[in-house]
Amino acid sequence: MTESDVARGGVRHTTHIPQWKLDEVAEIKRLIEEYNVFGLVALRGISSGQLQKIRRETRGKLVIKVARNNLIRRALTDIGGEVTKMIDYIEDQTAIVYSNLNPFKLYDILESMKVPAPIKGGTVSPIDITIEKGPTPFNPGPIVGELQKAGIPAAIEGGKVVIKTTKTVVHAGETVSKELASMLTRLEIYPLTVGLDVRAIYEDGMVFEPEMLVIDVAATVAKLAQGYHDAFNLAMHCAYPTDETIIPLIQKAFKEGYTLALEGAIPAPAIIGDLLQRAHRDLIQIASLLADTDALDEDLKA
Amino acid sequence: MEYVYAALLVHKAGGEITEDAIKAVLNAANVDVEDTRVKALVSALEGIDIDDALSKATVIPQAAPAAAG
Amino acid sequence: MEYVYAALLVHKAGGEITEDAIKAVLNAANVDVEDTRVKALVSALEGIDIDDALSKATVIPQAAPAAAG
Amino acid sequence: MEYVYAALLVHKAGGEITEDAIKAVLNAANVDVEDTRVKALVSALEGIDIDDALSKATVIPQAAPAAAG
Amino acid sequence: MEYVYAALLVHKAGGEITEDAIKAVLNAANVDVEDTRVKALVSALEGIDIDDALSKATVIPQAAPAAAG
Amino acid sequence: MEYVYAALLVHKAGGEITEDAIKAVLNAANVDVEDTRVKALVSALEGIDIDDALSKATVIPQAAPAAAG
Amino acid sequence: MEYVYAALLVHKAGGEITEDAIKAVLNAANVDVEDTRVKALVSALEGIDIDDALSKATVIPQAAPAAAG
Repeated sequence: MTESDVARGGVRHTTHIPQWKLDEVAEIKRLIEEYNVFGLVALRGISSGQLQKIRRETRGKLVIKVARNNLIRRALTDIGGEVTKMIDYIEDQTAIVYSNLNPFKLYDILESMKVPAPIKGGTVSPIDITIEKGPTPFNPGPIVGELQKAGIPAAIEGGKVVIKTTKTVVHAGETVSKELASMLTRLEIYPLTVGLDVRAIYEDGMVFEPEMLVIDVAATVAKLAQGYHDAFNLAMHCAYPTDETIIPLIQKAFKEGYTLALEGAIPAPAIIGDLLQRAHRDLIQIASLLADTDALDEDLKA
Repeated sequence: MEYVYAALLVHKAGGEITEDAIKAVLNAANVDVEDTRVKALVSALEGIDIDDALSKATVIPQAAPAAAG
Repeated sequence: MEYVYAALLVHKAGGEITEDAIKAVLNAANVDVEDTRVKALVSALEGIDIDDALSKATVIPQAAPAAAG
Repeated sequence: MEYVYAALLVHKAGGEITEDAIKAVLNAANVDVEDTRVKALVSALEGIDIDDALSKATVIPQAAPAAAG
Repeated sequence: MEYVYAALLVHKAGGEITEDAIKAVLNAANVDVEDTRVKALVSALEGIDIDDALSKATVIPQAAPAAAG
Repeated sequence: MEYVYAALLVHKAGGEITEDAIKAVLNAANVDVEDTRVKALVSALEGIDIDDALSKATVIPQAAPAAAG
Repeated sequence: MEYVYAALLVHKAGGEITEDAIKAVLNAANVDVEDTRVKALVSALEGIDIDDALSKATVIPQAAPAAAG
């Protein structure tokens, strides 16, 4: 993170721009040029250790550069055209990720690198935090009072500290108290997911936001199946023969002939047996209604 | 089960299920008719909606004679 | 189904399934008999062992969808 | 079953199911037509609403009589 | 479905399924025949063992809820 | 099934199902187009309300013939 | 569904599902193509064996007896 180590200077609109800034802008432009794809990712909440780990584990697949927002903006503006659409995604603390993978793979990798993290006291929780009822690792002691003070329904049962009921201790948008944050950590509850959070990925004039980058295999398969069903049904409906529908069409015609013969009690040789059985079935059906009466012959009584 | 077939037949032919109607059909089929049984049948079928009962017959012959025909 | 009921009735009553037998039963039930239907039925039943055909009637639940009329 | 298919065809083609119509179709298919069966078929279908009958969910016998007539 | 019925009829009548045979049957049923549809059907049926298909037709595509897929 | 997919695509894109429209799509997919089949499809779809057909009680394919051409 | 139909068409035509192939088909159908959707679809389909997926997805519990299969 050498960038943050360099002498800081206010960004002013000045004709004189320090060389290091020019160099950095030039490097961003060069890398955007060099790689097929780049993404803007949020850095907030990530530790330098985790960032190093991500760099290590993705070496060869992607390059991560932390940069000042105004320099990124400058580089994108310089390049011009479609790339400037990415300026909207520069905010807070930003890193640029360069890759030759497609945007979906890149997104997938960055998501897979995310790890659970504890929430800090005094911060606003982005999510609901729920504590499940059940045992805790603690032995009875002052911890029970501390848990209760933090709003966690702790009690002693069978010589162990337990959570009595499942409870949502913080709702999304609420500030987490120091006491609660501390107790969550002691309970080894890490409610956050921290990593390089994709804001947008750019490829070849196209900007992909995270929701577009999630690949849902099950949903894709379902859509394929739906498409196939549509085609199959349409072909059946208009009796259009294809490799897939010819046999079902023949079977449908056969079924219709059979149904008509049965409904019309037409004694075609092929269905005479079925007609007899149907008559017999009718008999049994009526007989079953007469089960407790004297109306039945011996042969119909069970 | 002749008696029940007779009742079904009378019903499907659009007639009313009376003792006389059933007896006539059974006689035509050369069945030796027992009056008490006819009475019992007619009485038991009173109040039964035969068409409704048949439409609920949710069973269909399974093994059709493949050799038929 | 009247014709089929009549045929089964004749059969169960121990009679032979002939055109005359079926017609007699149908007439007794006041069915407006169509000779050709009787002929067609008798013809279709020739060579059929009715008891055997019925004994194969291991009925199974239809499991037909609600669509069933 | 040829007769039944012929009836289906005539019906789907929008025609009325008459003996002549059925015979014409069967003849065109080189079926050796039996008048009795045609008459019986037409008579049997007289009171039937074919579209309604087809909408019934009938389960096909397991061993479809492939070889059957 | 007229075209399919015609093909099945020709087959059941023991004939070979050719364009001419299907057209003859359709014409007899007063269907306004579309040559290409006949061709497409005959072509699709090439190599298909109809009797085999029918014998396997025990479970016919049923009307099922649109929810599928 | 390519032809049917093409028709669906043209329809969903708001176009009219004509021979030219279907051929254009098939060509774009590098299908070796057979005029007969295109004509047969267009003819078969005449008078069919595709949206209605798709939304209606759908028939479920027995098992997609994966290998089918 | 246009994109999915296009993919199925390309696949069925024996082609590889690439962005260019899908776009060509969609363009031919006069669909106003969104590049990102094409990319997303192609990317999603990368790890999917379409034939396999269809053969599994289309075998839906039938409203039919055990004969199914």
